[in-house]
Amino acid sequence: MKEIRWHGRGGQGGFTASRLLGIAASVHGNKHALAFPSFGPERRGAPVLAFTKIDDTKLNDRSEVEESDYVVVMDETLIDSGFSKGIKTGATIVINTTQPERYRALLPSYTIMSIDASKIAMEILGRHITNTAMYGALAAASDLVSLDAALESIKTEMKPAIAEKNMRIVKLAYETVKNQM
Amino acid sequence: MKEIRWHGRGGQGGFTASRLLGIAASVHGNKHALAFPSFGPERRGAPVLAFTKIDDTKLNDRSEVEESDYVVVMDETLIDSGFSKGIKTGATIVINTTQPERYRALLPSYTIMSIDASKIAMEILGRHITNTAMYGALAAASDLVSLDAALESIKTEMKPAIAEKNMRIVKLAYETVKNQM
Amino acid sequence: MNNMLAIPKVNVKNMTDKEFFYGHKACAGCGGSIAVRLALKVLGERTFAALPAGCMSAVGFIYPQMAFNINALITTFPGAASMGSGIAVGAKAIGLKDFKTVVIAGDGGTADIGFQALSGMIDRNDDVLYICYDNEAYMNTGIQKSGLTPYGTKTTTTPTGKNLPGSVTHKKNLFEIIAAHDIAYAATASIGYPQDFINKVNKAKHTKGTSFIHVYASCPTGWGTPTETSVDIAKEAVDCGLIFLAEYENGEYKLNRNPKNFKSVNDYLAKQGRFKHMSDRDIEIVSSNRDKKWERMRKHWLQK
Amino acid sequence: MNNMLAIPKVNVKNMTDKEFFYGHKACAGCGGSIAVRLALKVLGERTFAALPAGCMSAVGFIYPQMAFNINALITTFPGAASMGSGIAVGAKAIGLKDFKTVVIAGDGGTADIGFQALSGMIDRNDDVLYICYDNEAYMNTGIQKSGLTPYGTKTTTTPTGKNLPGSVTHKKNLFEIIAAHDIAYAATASIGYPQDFINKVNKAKHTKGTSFIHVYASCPTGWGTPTETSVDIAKEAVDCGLIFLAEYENGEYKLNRNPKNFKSVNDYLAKQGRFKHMSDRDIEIVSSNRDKKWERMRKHWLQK
Amino acid sequence: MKNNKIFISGDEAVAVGVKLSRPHVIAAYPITPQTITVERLSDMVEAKELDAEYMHVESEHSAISATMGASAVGARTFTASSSQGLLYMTEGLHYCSGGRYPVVMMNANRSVALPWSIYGDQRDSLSLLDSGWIQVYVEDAQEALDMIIQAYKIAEHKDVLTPMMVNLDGFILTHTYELVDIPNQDEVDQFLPAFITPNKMSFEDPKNLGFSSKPDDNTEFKYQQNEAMFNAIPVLQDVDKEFGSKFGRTYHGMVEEYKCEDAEVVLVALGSVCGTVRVVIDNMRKAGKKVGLLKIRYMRPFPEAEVKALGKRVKAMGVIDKDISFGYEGTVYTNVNSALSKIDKHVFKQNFVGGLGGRDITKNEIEAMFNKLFLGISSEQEEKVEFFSLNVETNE
Amino acid sequence: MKNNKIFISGDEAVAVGVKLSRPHVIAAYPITPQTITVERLSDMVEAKELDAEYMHVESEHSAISATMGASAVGARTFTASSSQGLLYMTEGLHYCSGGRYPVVMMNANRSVALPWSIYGDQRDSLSLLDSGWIQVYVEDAQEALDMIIQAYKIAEHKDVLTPMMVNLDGFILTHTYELVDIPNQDEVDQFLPAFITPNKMSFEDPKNLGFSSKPDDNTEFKYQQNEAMFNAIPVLQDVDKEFGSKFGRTYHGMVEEYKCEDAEVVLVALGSVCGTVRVVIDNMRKAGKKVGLLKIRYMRPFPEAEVKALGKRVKAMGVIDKDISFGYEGTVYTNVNSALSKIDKHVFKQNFVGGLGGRDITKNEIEAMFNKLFLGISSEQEEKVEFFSLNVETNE
Amino acid sequence: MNQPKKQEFKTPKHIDDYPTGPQYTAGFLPETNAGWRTVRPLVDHEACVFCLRCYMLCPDGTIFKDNGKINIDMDYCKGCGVCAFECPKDAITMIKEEL
Amino acid sequence: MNQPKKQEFKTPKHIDDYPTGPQYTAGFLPETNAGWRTVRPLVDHEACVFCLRCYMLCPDGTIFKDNGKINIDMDYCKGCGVCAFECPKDAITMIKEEL
Ligand SMILES: Cc1ncc(C[n+]2csc(CCOP(=O)(O)OP(=O)(O)O)c2C)c(N)n1
Ligand SMILES: Cc1ncc(C[n+]2csc(CCOP(=O)(O)OP(=O)(O)O)c2C)c(N)n1
Ligand code: SF4
Ligand code: SF4
Ligand code: SF4
Ligand code: SF4
Repeated sequence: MKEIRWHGRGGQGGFTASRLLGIAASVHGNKHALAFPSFGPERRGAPVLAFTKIDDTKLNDRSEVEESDYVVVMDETLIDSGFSKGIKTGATIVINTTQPERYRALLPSYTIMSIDASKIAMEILGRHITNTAMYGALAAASDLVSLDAALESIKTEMKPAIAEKNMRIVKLAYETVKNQM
Repeated sequence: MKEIRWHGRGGQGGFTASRLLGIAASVHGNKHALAFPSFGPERRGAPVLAFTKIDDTKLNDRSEVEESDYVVVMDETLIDSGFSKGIKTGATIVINTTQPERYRALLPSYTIMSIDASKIAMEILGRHITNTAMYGALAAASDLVSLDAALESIKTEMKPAIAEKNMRIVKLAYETVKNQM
Repeated sequence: MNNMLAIPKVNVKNMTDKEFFYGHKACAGCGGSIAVRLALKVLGERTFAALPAGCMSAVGFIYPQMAFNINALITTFPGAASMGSGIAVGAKAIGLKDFKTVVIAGDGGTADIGFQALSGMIDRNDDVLYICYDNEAYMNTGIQKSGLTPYGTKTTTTPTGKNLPGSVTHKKNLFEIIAAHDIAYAATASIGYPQDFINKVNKAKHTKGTSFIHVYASCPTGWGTPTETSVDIAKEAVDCGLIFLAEYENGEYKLNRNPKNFKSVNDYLAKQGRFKHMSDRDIEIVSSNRDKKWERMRKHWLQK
Repeated sequence: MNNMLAIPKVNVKNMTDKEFFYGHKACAGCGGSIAVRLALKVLGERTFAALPAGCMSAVGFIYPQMAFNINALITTFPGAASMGSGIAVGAKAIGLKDFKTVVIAGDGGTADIGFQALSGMIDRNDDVLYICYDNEAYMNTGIQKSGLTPYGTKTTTTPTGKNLPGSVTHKKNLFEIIAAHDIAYAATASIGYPQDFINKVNKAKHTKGTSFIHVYASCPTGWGTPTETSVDIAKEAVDCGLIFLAEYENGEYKLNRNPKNFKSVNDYLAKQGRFKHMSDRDIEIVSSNRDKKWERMRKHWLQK
Repeated sequence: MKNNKIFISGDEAVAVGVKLSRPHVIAAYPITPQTITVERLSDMVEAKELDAEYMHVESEHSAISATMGASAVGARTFTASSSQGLLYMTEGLHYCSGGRYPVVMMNANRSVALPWSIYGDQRDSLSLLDSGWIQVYVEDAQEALDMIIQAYKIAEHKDVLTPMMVNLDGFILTHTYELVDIPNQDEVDQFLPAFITPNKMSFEDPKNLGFSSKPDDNTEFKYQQNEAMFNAIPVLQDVDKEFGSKFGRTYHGMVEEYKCEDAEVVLVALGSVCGTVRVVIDNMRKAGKKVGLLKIRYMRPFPEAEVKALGKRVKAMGVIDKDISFGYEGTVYTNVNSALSKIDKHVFKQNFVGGLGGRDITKNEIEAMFNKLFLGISSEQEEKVEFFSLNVETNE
Repeated sequence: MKNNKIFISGDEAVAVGVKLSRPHVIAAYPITPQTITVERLSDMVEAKELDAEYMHVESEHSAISATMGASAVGARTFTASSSQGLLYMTEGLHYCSGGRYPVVMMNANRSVALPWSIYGDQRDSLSLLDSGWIQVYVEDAQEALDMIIQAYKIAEHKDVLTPMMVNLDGFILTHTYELVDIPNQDEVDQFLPAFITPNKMSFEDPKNLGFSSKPDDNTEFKYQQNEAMFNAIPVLQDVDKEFGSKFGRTYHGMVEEYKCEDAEVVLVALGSVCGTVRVVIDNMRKAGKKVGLLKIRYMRPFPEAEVKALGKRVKAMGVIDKDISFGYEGTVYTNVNSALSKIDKHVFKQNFVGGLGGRDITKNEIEAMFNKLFLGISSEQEEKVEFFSLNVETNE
Repeated sequence: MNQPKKQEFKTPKHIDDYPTGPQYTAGFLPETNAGWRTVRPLVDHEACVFCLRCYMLCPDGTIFKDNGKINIDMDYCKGCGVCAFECPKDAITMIKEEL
Repeated sequence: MNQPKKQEFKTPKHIDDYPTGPQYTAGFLPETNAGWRTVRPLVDHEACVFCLRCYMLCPDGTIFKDNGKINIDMDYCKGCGVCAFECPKDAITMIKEEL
């Protein structure tokens, strides 16, 4: 089983990304997936978490995610002192930043991947909504889902009006990260 | 244990009489007593029952009265077809009537005592409230409580303003019935 | 709202001779039962009636004696309006046509514990007529003070004595509060003016959306009045000005009766056991409140 | 009621610089928190605050983070007013003097589920100030329609689409309904007019018996507005006439602002995600209802 | 101690008990058969025999809310309800116990709608066993009065701080008049200290009450609440003893055993029916039958130890339930059985569901119950739930 | 059968189940974590995918009242709630079951204030076991959807006519997204007949409903209500089978046993935690431990026969309770114990109270529970209630 | 007479004789209320002008139109006296109930 | 500054370290809200005329009077921008939050 943890702020769409990943893995990927937010009353702007679990067999275990294989950080200001708790050694962390080196120094026991999701989002959407870029980046940084599945999940979940742009974002982010690797 | 059943109409004071008897027996008579209405939503004017239980020892038994030793009927129109159910053979029935013979014929297995309580009430109270007269009559027709205890119970329960007249009623009713015996 | 002029008038001559509230166990002379009986005669057979706990349900549905000769049910005490709403909405949803839903509740069930549900129903504008028969206390449980108990009333929870004059709060402005919801139709009435009450029920019957009638209905048991005067005392309440007859419609109030002179408040109070204890000072409070109220009503409600 | 002229004025210069609602977890730019914060600054240290479930309690009392820097508690959602009553009555019974009890509740907690308790409290005239911060929906649970949600609003339970225009019911006349109870003091306010709100809280603070303030308080999250415009949008609501500033005192209404011209309703609506979908027809409904409402208010409430 | 006995009903006895306990605030809403209590309290307040604020609330939900509010500033409070009213308070009941407000309530046990019935059974309070209230059931008016006074002392004890419900069978106790000994006010004042709690708002030490707690802490608050309820066991026993030494009456704490020393067969019961069971036991004992009664006084905290101990000694146990949990059995039975499941022995059991909606439970029926239990120990019998007594044939 | 799988949450799955069941009237009041269900239903009504009346009621008491009103004229109804909302409905819950209105409700299991907590435990519905509702607990979103459809068929069955509550663990199920197979509308229409009831008002046969009944008859109505609840047992089994043959999924009726055939030690649990228990069982089985799970699906009617049968076969039983009845033990434990008290054998038992206020129940903890049970069969151990897991030391 | 009439009630013998749930035929009346009366109305048909005021105001609805005459269903009259009190022609008097 | 300040919270080690019931010290703040900000207000004290409008309207009450100057408690400012928007002198600007 793979466990993915998403760091965002209330209202930023981190949970949507966690669900997109679940859709890609299960609807378009023949795997089993669960996606859920960090349960709670967090308000817009407050730091929040979301999770995706992916496995080849039915996911019976509904206890909390304890050890993440992948961590996605939608906004680098969210990396605080308790950040590395519950991340598996050797896990991959995908961060929306232009300064990956800084985090490689800070978090030496993990593989750090970076992407300037804000820039991609501004370019394509004209708005600072980074969740699909981070999603694309994770798809590239992991072998959780294929690019095709990732794109399909956008079509499944979003209204046509916005799906197209987000597919472009996913693709661009995916390629950007693949090129890093 | 002696069980006493009171027949009245909602609002006529039958339950008060049942309590007066309980007070006389327990507070002023060194016995144990329970007094209770026929539980229920009966409206003013509807035929209702009340009960008194009297015993020398603590009255633990709280099940319904099944077999009455004494029955008091505050208004003769209350004697209907089911009336004799639950009355012990040989029990004494005290009826507010001027035609006791009629009931002696109708209810041959009981001792019928009569009193014109309405008349007494009208004379002394100027109102058609017959409960204390019937209470006095029962005291006379039974050896449940002494006349003194009966009179004391009125003092205990009623405001001085009305106690005095009701004591006169009890006394008069008591003597009227004693004279019959 | 329908064109009210087109509604056929109902009166004692032409109303159905069927009885829909019959064989009930209300006290002899119960004013509430007059209100229920007349209302149902106006509303007719295709009516669903919902009654919360209270005297009228307690005396009407004692298995196997079923005194409602139409479709009727008892609701929880706090949920009369919402259960009524459910009936109206449900009947519509299953495709029924040409029917009326009426809720009939006491003053306590309306102004106190059932008030929220009533307010919600008006807010949704569900197609229900809500009738509050007001006997000014919780009668079914033995005459306790409700929100519609007037100042100075002796009830079992507002006793009178050296220290208290009976109820120290005033009668809640139920009608105005309901009207302030901007309800389709609302009215006050009294069983002492039965034809007026019949007219208002008839109007409400033909109103789409929520309507409300607050009908003053005597309770000889709770008021300490002789059974035979039940209608008369309810009339006197109006004649002495403590109860007013009014309507609210199309966003405007209407005062149906606006007498030059009122009958004596003293006389009205003196006839009732529940007011017998009242001091002159308390009677003065009652009268002057009446006058203030009428001043305001006349100022704001009289059609100019 | 006290002599209002004798009440010392409170303003931003002379109000206490203590903060009594601090470190809370409300969304950035929350209008409700402005209302709470200002009200408590006016009421001061000797205040008991009771808040039902809703955003302000949810963000204020997360153990061990206690954002109310005075005595405060959360009440059940339906029982805010009665728990407030209990505090006021209990504090008096144990002999406390010189204190104020305030209930602070959202629009849903006030106009819907807590309405009955509020009505009962006014009826008893308990010495409590009840403040309803109105963000026009159940926000804490994620923007569902409440009784104070205006016509045409998109909420999560009044979606918009081919068949429905958002909420189809109108905003409940909360202020008028409360006033109809003949409450000691009631007022409407908006955080867009903060000094006016401060004045009204100050007046209520010095009122004996129940008082009520209905304060319009923006919610950037539920309304779809930028966080920085929270005060401005609440001002615009007043300026375009959809929200009015008024008082009820000594049995009379008073309209505090009566502008000749209103700002554009369109502009106000267009700025908010919750209204973006509105058709011209629906905007027309909103505007004409506004006009009708003002006509009535001007007719009845303007001091003559 | 001057003898001061008066002939009053259970409802009135409660009112007297409340008066003697000097609450600051009373908030209640009328409902049959509780009303007499609040009517008498109204009278006492009017007459200034009782210096309390009487709040005319508009519903039971508000009654419990108002008492919680008053308790939250340190006032002693009382409320009373029954049946529908108690159910309408449910949210508040949980809230009150979780908030650790030691409100004292009288509940007049009454059947629950639908069908409507104003008569007594115990489905109202027994269906709310999980609401965190201490629940005691009394047998007569004297016990009702005495338990109100004890209730304040128990509920307000610093190790307990948990609300308490004193349950009286509707009509059978609430409306039955009997002789009751009225304790002297001075002695009650000595017995019952002033209400002191850390759990209140004050200007000396401002507090935030009734907060939310995240998964990090919630379990601990619940653990603490459970602990407080168990703390009540020694406290209530001590209070009862102290009450006994002061007023000459004691009620044996969690349970009362009647003729259980050598009993082979016992009935377990709550409230007023215990009296009738005693009478039947006395009769059957005369005929040499070793029968006894376990009167459960407290349903929460539950007398697990006492039930287990008795279970070890007897051969059969019958439980009279004036309630039914539809789709299973009587709730008292379930609770008793759970205790019995923990002893190393099988006790033959039967559940007698009776008194529903006010149906009388007669001496003959109780005798029949005992006989069924004897049958169960002498021959193979199914452990079943029986409705006492149906007036009709069934499909069973 | 076309495969139509979508990735949705438990709340959304319920909404889809409701839509497929074609109710006439929906009345609900928002509360976390139930809201998503009613929001989706609002969307469906708006979009005319669902031809129902959606009532914006002003409270939960009104929600249940409105559904009863609609049911009383023969409409199919739905409501949903959670926690405080469910408690605020309590009076209506009893009223609804006594009135024999087969309302279907979704309850999002959530902790109960005070302290406030929006997180999941099962104290809300478990504290209302006596309210006369059929209660089923589901384990995932698929079961949630399927059980809504089954619920209408069970509740409306002529021998049952009893309301039914479908319980989903708050957040863990309500807010977790997973793949769910959506049944086809036509097939659901074939499976689920129209709602027909003798218990309604109509102009063809006018009725008086919801009356009062005197002691002469009340017991009989309660007997009948209890009988109806027991009638539900065969009905729900049949419905499940029929559902299985139509839709290819079945849930085993009253309980589901997981690897219990040869188990020595079993855990009893409800709802979502069952999944985690399965994982632990699979692991422990690999190490040769004979462990199993009894998933209780229905708490009312209670699976007494199933619990007894299993009790006879195993050596130890642990009960996971996401609730606590203060002053005793977990409610599921009490219910299970009562069943076990009726078999002629002592089973070692432990009560694991966990998940309160949303605390996680981990695989390690579950393994520890199993190990405690093994310990209990190999050595003398007290049968006790343990809070899982406290973050602090205690006085125990 | 268009009022419901007293009907015989068959006491249930078997549990299945009970209705399913608390529901029963509207207007089913196994009991009369005659036993409540201590006085009864006596109509003077000469004096009566058939204004129907008594018919309108009887709390129990027991007065009915009987071919142009007032008649009273004595099974359900409770003897409250409202009819007599309200009659503008004093055409009704209340007399003591006979045994 | 007269606002409550962040205080250290001692995590309970023993069940008795918890308060009895849900009650805790008013105004106790173990957490800051600084982490919520993505932008922060910057005050231009030259432009500021100390009208206190920002002080009055800050939803979080973080602006305080500091010897005749405006100051902001950055532990609790959430960066909503109300102060900047409402300032009649445009004396406050919102700038991107630094790491
Ligand atoms: C929740 C709840 N609380 C209390 C009651 C008890 N109760 C039943 S009827 C009633 C009084 C009804 O008073 P009102 O509504 O004024 O009607 P009336 O009896 O005067 O006709 C009360 C208090 C109840 N049935 N349910
Ligand atoms: C009895 C009950 N029902 C529902 C809820 C869930 N609930 C908590 S807060 C809330 C919404 C509050 O809305 P509002 O009163 O408008 O305040 P806001 O959240 O907008 O500040 C709801 C529905 C509850 N706590 N209790
Ligand atoms: S108590 Fe009053 S309202 Fe109730 S039935 Fe009797 S007269 Fe009518
Ligand atoms: S949702 Fe709205 S009302 Fe609630 S805290 Fe956020 S901004 Fe304030
Ligand atoms: S006495 Fe009363 S009940 Fe009888 S007919 Fe006249 S009004 Fe009707
Ligand atoms: S609003 Fe602007 S000018 Fe006024 S005090 Fe604040 S920063 Fe200064």
